[in-house]
Amino acid sequence: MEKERKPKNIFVQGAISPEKIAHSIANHSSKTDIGGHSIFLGQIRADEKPEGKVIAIEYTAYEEMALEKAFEIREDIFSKYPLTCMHIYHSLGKINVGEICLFVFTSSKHRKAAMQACDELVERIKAELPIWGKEILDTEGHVWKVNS
Amino acid sequence: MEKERKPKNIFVQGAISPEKIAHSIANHSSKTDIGGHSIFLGQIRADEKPEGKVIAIEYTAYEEMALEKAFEIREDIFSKYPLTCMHIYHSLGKINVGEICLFVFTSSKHRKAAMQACDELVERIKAELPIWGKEILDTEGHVWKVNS
Amino acid sequence: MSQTITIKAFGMVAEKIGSAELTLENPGTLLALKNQLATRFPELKEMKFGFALNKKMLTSDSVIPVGAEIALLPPFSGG
Amino acid sequence: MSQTITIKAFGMVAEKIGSAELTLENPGTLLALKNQLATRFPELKEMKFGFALNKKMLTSDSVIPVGAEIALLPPFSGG
Repeated sequence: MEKERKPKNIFVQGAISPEKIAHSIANHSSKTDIGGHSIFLGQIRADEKPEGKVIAIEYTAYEEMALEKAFEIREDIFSKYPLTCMHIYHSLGKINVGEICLFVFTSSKHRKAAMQACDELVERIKAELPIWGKEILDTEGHVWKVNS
Repeated sequence: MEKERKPKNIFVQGAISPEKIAHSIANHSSKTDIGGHSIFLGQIRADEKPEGKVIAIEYTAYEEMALEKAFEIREDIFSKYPLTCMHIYHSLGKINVGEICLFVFTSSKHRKAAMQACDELVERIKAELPIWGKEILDTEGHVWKVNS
Repeated sequence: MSQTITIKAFGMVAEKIGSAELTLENPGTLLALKNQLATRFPELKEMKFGFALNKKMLTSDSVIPVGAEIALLPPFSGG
Repeated sequence: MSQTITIKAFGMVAEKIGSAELTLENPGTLLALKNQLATRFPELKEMKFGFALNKKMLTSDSVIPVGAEIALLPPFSGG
């Protein structure tokens, strides 16, 4: 019988630490049917805007809807690619430039599935999850982030 | 003036630890023009062969040629994609199942370049670097790894 | 049975209307709600945003059920 | 000037010929070297491998320069 998957929390308060990423990787060493892991990390960029320089992004979300949607995306990707594991973490709150705000992690027997699934997950997370980034500027103002 | 790049050592004796990966990620927090990191990790699989079950892979390489070729691949990829950073690490020696033997890490302003470059790097590393994996079996025999 | 609905606003929309949550009499349909919001918050007219009804995106006019939660969602910018 | 060349064998080829490095008189061309190796190590006939001359892959017959390093390379299987 296939294991029933339930919505998991994807939100992390504050930045995602490299230690958390290391810990997550280490957790997979007992899954010896995995041959490849693909990881994407989003890092806060010190963009120059006409209004000032970005020093942090403050993320908010419609959390209940985002978790339902993330679950739907997860199920879609699991049914499309032969994956062993899939993990999504997104920061909420204020994340400073140079810090990690998104961590997407896919694992599979052969590398292609992990890579393609990771790529598709990142696209869908950016396009479909109700999350908003407020770019905090060094001029004390802010602008709302726009995904391209 | 553009910085001249020189061949770098890509070889690591033994498995690549999650801590090394975390350290490598953390090193990029000061590069605030980076918006996305793409990482691929190769992990040793406990494959079932007709001759027995894989318990480790022992990697050897024609190191001087591999480093020259890796440098050439690096230059190609840097000229093709707008990357901020690129790192390649491959294990030599005996790596047990569940351990990491390949770590490819690309970073760029926008995610697409990092992802595509990482994908292409992994393909080229597998196809073009003179590295060989001897799969050690639980029957005390071995078979030579074949890349598909 | 209460005829109120809950409006949740996010991101730039919440900033514009100065509130993240409102309770309104149910205007019956999404179109009626849009008109009501436009009258009450004229600054919304220049903004691009979508609607979710009970956590599902709405792509066309809809009847709003009793006790619904309607969210005003500016373009997503996660990641 | 010495007319010897160095042969380096790797992976399955090194295993078959029982040695990772040999010194030979320079047979002059890659084709001549192939024939010489086939005579000395008949077991190589069933194996698939390529040649590198001074760390560059060879795709056709070539003159072998003095002091060259020729590598016998079975299919790569890194990663």
